[in-house]
Amino acid sequence: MTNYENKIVYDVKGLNLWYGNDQALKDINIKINKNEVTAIIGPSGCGKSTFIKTLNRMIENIPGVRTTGEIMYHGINIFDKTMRVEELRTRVGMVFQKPNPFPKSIYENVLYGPKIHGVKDKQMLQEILETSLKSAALWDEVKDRLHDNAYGLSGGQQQRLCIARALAVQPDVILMDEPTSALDPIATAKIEELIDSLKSDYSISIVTHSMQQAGRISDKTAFFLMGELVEFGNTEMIFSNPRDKRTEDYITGRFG
Amino acid sequence: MTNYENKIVYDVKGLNLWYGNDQALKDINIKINKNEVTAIIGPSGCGKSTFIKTLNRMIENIPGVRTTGEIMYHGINIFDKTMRVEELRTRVGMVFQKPNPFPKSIYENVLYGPKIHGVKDKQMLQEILETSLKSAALWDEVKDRLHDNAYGLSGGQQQRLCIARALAVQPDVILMDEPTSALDPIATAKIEELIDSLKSDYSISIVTHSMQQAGRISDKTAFFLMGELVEFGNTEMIFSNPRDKRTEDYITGRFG
Amino acid sequence: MENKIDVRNQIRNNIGKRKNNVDKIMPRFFLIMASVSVITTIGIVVTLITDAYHFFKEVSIFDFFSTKLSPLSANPSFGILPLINGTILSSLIAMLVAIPIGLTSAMYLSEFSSKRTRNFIKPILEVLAGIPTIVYGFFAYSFVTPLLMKLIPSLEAKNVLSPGIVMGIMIIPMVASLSEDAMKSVPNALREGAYGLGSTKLEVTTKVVLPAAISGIMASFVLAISRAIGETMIVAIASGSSKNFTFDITHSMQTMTGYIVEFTSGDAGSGTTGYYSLYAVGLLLFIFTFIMNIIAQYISKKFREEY
Amino acid sequence: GATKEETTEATTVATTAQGETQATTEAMAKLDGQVIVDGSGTVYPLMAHIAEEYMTSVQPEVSVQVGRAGSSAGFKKFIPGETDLSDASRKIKDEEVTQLADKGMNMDENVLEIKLAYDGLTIVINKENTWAAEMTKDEIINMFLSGKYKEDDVVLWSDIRPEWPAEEITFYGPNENHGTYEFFYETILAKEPMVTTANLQQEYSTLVDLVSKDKNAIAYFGYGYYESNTDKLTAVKIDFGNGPVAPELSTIGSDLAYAPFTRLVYTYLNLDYAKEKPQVLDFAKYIVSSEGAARLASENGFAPLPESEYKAYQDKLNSLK
Amino acid sequence: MNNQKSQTNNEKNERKSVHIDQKRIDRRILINQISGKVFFSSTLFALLVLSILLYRIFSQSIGWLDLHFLTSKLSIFPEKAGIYGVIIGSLGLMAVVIPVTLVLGVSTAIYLEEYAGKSRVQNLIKVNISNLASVPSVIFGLLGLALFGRFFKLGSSILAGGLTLSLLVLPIVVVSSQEALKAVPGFLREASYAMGASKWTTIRKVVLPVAIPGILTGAILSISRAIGETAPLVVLGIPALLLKVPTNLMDDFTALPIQIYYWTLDTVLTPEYANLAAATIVVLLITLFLMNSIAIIIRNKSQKGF
Amino acid sequence: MRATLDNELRSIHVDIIKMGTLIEKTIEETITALVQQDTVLAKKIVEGDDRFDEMELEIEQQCIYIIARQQPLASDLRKIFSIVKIVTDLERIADHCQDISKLTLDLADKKYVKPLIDIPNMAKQVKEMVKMTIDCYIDQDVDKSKIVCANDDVVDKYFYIIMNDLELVMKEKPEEIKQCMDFMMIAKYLERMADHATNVAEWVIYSVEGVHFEGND
Amino acid sequence: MRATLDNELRSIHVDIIKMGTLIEKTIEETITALVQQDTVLAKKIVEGDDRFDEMELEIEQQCIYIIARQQPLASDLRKIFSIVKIVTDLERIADHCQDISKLTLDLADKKYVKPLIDIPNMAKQVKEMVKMTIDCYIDQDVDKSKIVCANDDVVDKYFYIIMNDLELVMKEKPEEIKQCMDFMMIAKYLERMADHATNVAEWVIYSVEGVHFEGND
Ligand SMILES: Nc1ncnc2c1ncn2[C@@H]1O[C@H](COP(=O)(O)OP(=O)(O)OP(=O)(O)O)[C@@H](O)[C@H]1O
Ligand SMILES: Nc1ncnc2c1ncn2[C@@H]1O[C@H](COP(=O)(O)OP(=O)(O)OP(=O)(O)O)[C@@H](O)[C@H]1O
Ligand SMILES: [Mg+2]
Ligand SMILES: [Mg+2]
Ligand SMILES: O=P([O-])([O-])[O-]
Repeated sequence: MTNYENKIVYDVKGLNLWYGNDQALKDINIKINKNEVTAIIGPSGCGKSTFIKTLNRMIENIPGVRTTGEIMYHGINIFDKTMRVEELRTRVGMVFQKPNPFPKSIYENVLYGPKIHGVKDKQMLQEILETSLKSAALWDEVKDRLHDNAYGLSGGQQQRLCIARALAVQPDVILMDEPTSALDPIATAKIEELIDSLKSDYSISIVTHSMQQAGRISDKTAFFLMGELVEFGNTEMIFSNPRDKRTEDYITGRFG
Repeated sequence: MTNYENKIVYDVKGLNLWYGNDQALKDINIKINKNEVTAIIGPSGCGKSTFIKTLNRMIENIPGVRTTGEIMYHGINIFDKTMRVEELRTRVGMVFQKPNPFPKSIYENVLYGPKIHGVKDKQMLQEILETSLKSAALWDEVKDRLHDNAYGLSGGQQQRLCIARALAVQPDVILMDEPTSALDPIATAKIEELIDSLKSDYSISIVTHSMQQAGRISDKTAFFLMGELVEFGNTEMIFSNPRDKRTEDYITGRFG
Repeated sequence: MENKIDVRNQIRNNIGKRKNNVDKIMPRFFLIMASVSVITTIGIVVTLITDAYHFFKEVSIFDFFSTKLSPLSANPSFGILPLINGTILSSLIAMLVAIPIGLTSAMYLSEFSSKRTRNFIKPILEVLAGIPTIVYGFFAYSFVTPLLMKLIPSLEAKNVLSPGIVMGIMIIPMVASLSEDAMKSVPNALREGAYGLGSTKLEVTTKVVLPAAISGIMASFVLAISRAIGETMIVAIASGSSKNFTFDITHSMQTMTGYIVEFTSGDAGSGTTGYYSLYAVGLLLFIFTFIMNIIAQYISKKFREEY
Repeated sequence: GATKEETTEATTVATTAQGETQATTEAMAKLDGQVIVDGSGTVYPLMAHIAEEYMTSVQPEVSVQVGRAGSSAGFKKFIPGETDLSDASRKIKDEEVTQLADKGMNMDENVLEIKLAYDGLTIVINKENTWAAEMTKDEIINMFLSGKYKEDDVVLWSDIRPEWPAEEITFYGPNENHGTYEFFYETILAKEPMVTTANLQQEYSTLVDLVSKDKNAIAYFGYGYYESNTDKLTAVKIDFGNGPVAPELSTIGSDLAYAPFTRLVYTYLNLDYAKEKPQVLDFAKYIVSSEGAARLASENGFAPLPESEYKAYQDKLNSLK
Repeated sequence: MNNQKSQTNNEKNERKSVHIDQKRIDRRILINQISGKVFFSSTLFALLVLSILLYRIFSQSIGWLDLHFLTSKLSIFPEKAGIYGVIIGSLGLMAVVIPVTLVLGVSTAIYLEEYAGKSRVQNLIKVNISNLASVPSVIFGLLGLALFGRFFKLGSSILAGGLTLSLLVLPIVVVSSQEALKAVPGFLREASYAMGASKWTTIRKVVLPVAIPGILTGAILSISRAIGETAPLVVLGIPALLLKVPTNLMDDFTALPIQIYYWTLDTVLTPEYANLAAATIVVLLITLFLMNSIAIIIRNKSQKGF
Repeated sequence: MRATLDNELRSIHVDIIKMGTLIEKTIEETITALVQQDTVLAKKIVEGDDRFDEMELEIEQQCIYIIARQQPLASDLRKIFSIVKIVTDLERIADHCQDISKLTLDLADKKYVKPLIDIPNMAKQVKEMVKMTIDCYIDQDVDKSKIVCANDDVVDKYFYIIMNDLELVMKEKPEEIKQCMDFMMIAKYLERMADHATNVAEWVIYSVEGVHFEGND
Repeated sequence: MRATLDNELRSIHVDIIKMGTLIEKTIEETITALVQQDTVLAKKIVEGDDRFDEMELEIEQQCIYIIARQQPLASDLRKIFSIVKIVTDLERIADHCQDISKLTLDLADKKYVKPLIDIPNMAKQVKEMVKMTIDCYIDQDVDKSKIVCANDDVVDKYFYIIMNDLELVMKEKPEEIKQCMDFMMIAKYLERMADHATNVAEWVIYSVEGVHFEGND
């Protein structure tokens, strides 16, 4: 935690990952910066989800996964014995492909994290609720029906609720795995704007199938191919003038 | 049937459609031409699927649907008593959002249509099989495993198989409802190319959520909004210089 | 931002302090609970085998699989074939009733009926499925048999036909419901695909839905057979206890389950060969249904089509 | 069997009788606990009736539960001590006595045989059967004997008397589970094998049904089952040599006209339990009291024993404590 | 229309295509209509049987099913007889079955769905349960007789009967609870883990609340199965006449289905018993109907569109 | 909706306006330098031209990035496309200022054959046009743009007047031919600047209306 | 993969080459008309300029359509962007041919003060440059493009020589001042054409390499 104030949030060094005998990530080296949106793109099965799930060790829920290498999170290797997954995951929020609110009220959804982690003070909870929903640009739409079931919300609102839920435990980083692929274009646009506005407070890593989306919202883009990190750099450069032929081919849709 | 040789395949005149009491299509007037790809775009719930399903009366499978107006198909109103849906649907093929091959062999899938229509001649079946699969640009990939289950194919191959299945009964028109929304970008590209190559023989109407896709593959684009046909014209024009403010707003992502 | 740091720290402190004892205890508790079912099976097998062992000490397998069954006569004989015969015949009749009606009902409900009709009929089927077998037994004995006797004068008051039919009726909801579930779980996309090619409803049903749901349907048949084999009260009440080896379904016959009930509620004092025969028959019945179950599972696995 | 009026009558009798009971038996302590009775299905209606009277009128807190597993089955529970009383429609067999002895229980010392009543083994035929309403004892025995008329035991009525229809007789009867079977087989048929075509059933209801629906049926069972179904069945009058005798309460008895087909029904009391559990003893006393079997036998299709026999049991039981 | 069509046909045939045969289409449509009617009538058959059954039983029970019948003890005299003790017996059984099956069943289901991986032992439990579900109820009766009746010397008490029935319906509860747990989408679990929740917290706070309606539905249905079970109780040796109303779990008892059975058998001695049996059946059916309704209501109320 | 795109478009918009304003100022200065033979100013202008090149590059790059990242369509796309075109014209205008200023430096040590009247007037006209064009762009004003296009004729007229003037001067004062040649070029540059301004105006029309204005070229 | 995009790109590519070739031919003709004082040819050139405007518009429109419909990225996008820029330069080159031909018409009735040597040479050089540029574009040849950029200096040198020549002529023959002024403009136009050719070459470099070539401007 020594270099907490540093710009680098994640420093991934020589990360390899196997599912059983199949290697899904090969010697990944990447640095993820504070207050930046890092897009992760690549063809299906290239390891995008695997990579992002490794960052908060959600990957451990899959049996037979083995890793080597280091993922330094604020200077501490997340694979260290001293690092507890529960703690890591409160620091590193995650938003999934399909909006996955709990079938509870909006209120309960947002406060799930704080509650399971022992926040009991009513007023504090109320504050968390409000700030989280406001940060997720959802407050105005739901403030009059906080106790309605979350499934009454539209897909886009649900996804923003999931973001609010992740924000409620005040993470440093938010990981998103194709957060808009189940949404219509309008809801997608809203989420993209939200991501843009969140980056002043959080580091965001987002997996996306849509290069257009990566282009629109990210500062940095990482291109994965068959488990390798082929190119990583400023999004404008990756999209207008990638250095690697494979990136170029993928970007221009001439892949495969 | 007077203007059968005409370029116009479908001439929709004043079509209204209600689900129970909710009007889903309002006074739609549109002409669909031979050998053209007509894209149907619009925000979620605007009636795209409803419209396309009306063209082969698949909409009738939903209870409580009521229509007024005419859909002239080669000069015959498809709502006429004399028009039997089984026949209409043989002439107007349909491809769906998610690839939906039957859980049978590739062979059985393609020949399902011809077989229910009483084609028994082995050699003819073989020919239909081959031409359909070739037209669907799938022959080379599957010719050595025609009797394997269709579910062994990848998503994109499955979708092309569904196209081959539709082609096997030699329709005039192929309706597609978001045929690539379940596919990855590479498979999508393949299908788009296929659509492009099919238009020399068929009229194709395609619903798509992706304006980019509409842009890439269509000759004409129809923009629906809340059950209305707001604008219909050449794709280039719609995308670079739409006439209607609402189209413009939708196209530029400033809708709603 | 004040508050932000506050929450952050509070949450992180709380995590740091927490011990995960409950998380360690719960799985063990659940494992112990789960093992009860295994113990039950072991209990069944041990119960059946130990007593069946006594039986087979007295009676050779050869005699066991013979047609003469008179367990209590002065010269008892324990040929089980009459029971197997009765079991198979009654199950067969049940299946002849249940499969066609159940399957066609399933096809109707899943593919042909309107939603309203389905919502009306499906619960009724569920009610039918929930009626205790003793009620069916009563029904078979007090209504179906007299009715059948009018149609078939030679029918005996206790016979296999009537309970067979009633068992079939009892199983209809099971076949219909399971098959309907299997058919309903065939994705709509497949139906749409077939309709889109100009198929009629019947073609969609028979050419697409049925083949796609065949594993579920077959499994429902096998489970139904298994249920018929294990069914007790209907046959106990309505098929009598004649131990003759005959194929005449108008006659009274005894099934394996009927035998068990007769013996436990009858002469099942412990210790005699007759008493032990009960367990031998029980064991056989257990094996029968076990095999059926294995078959059902095999079918569902083997024919499972992924969509 | 009781039609509605009869039962009501019986109930009133029972209630009026209550006063007498209390008069004769000196005011006794309230008892509770269980009495477990199992055994003969033939005896069941009688025993159940006695038990119900006992529980409603004498000791409401005592729970007498009456099973009906069958005579042999009853003994198989009685011998290991699972039951207090075991009803039987036949006398205990030597093997069973031996088995009891193995458990350290000897007749009279540890087990008391109580004769409850007489039952007339009744031969019944279908109502439509007009020809066979009267038969001789030998005719009946012969027709049931295996191989007597036909190798394959397909016996025709005309085999018995040529003027009777040439239709196959269908034989029914309770199965080996029942004391009734044993009595018929061992005593009447003298252990000669029965026709193999006989359809032996566990349930009497089945038999009644079968016979009532089958014109050519003939069956044997206890008088009670006939008495409840006189509308469905015809009881064969049997000529034991002195002209046909119908089974009736007035002809059933060890020295009455129907005597050859008359048998005793019993209940066996575990004396050890009777000593340990006052309610068992008390119930046993009630059985043999004037309110018990003596009064209720006839209501259930049995003929009561002479008063003196019951009295002997009363004395015996009273002497226990 | 027809010559217009042949025009189309010609055009198509040039493209070497599927010939649309008018007669064939007509025939297909006709066959389709006929089979629809046939399938419908076969569905009606089930309804018909049900209505006959209900009509028979209800009409037979008329005049017998009254307050007296529900509040009186058993008797061998039809007009005196009531099923108060029988109902209590059945309730007593439920008092055993409900807690035992719920605890065992839900725990087992949680273990299998949430904790068990793919090891052999766990697979064994899974296979075992599905097999157990198809074991005939008489066999459970034999087990209950040997285990609870004889080994634990519970005789034919409510406890013995209840435990036997519990084991009998356990697989159903397990399977239906498993289904309910399975129906909890994986993404909810993921969501919870991603918030830093531990496994048990996730199960308790997310999985169970979602699964409970499904679990309850399954439990109610299996309990109603237990209420109607006869064979295992017959095997356990339930007395045919028991006037005393059971007061604790160690008492002997009779239950609704058993009473129906005995009365059915005894119609030979007392024809009115058939009416008593019918009246008892009505009571049993109404009970079951209510329970099923509750289950359906729970199920419908809880349908969540994930 | 589309906040990032709007932001980025706005940012380019501002850049264009900045560039336009700077060019206006440069034209002003160019005239001043020319008229007052202010070599310092002229030199500054010549040296400052790199800024416009950079600005052009920068704006073009931004446009490419926007297209790559935001996939603009319809009016957005037309706007960006117009900007891509406009920026070239603006850069050319700036270029011509540099060209004029280079000539100013060449002429620095010479006395002008006669006081400059028409050229500064023409220059003023051109400056007006450029300014109007920028306004058109800022307001996306189609009507004004059409006026700008018409104004081009005025500049052309000036050009011919100046040419004739110069021809006369050269004939009269052969020794001043060199100087006149420079003024000719200056006039030509001014004329080109007006052309470019017209182009800009045309692109504004295209951007707004989606069709090309059939004005004069 | 991306067959439609490739087809459409190819179609634009062909259009550009057509346009380029036509321009080469037009330059050739412009020189011929000028040298041989062929008014018919000159007139044809002046009138034919509309074709280039149309071509430019057409290509631009196609580029917009491609961007709108195909969302090109990376090299595709750079290619289209370059084309958008290149087409402007080509059109300007054609414009200047028209300008020169107009002057040719003006000069038609006059005898040239002296035989044209440098101007045709310069023109030839410009034509070469344009031709080379088109080749560069066709081959997407970076190295050749750099040579083109360097060649611009040669043309500039011609320009200064011609200017000096003309100055002398004007001084000697004041009556021919008008004619010389026209030749000056012609030279200027040729010089601008070379500049435009250089621009095209620079855009080819950008298209291929993604970075702007720091040549001379
Ligand atoms: N649970 C698993 N077990 C084994 N292999 C897996 C598992 N999950 C993923 N893989 C394999 O690891 C590789 C990377 O998968 P991953 O899901 O990370 O790809 P992805 O880039 O997210 O693809 P998509 O875009 O389709 O989501 C793939 O080859 C996949 O087959
Ligand atoms: N089965 C139905 N019953 C009632 N209303 C329906 C039904 N299907 C669709 N609608 C309504 O009709 C309108 C049009 O629906 P439709 O599915 O055609 O939209 P769409 O444009 O295809 O949307 P999407 O892009 O989400 O597929 C919507 O408002 C929808 O709610
Ligand atoms: Mg993924
Ligand atoms: Mg749709
Ligand atoms: O039931 P039984 O009296 O015949 O033993």
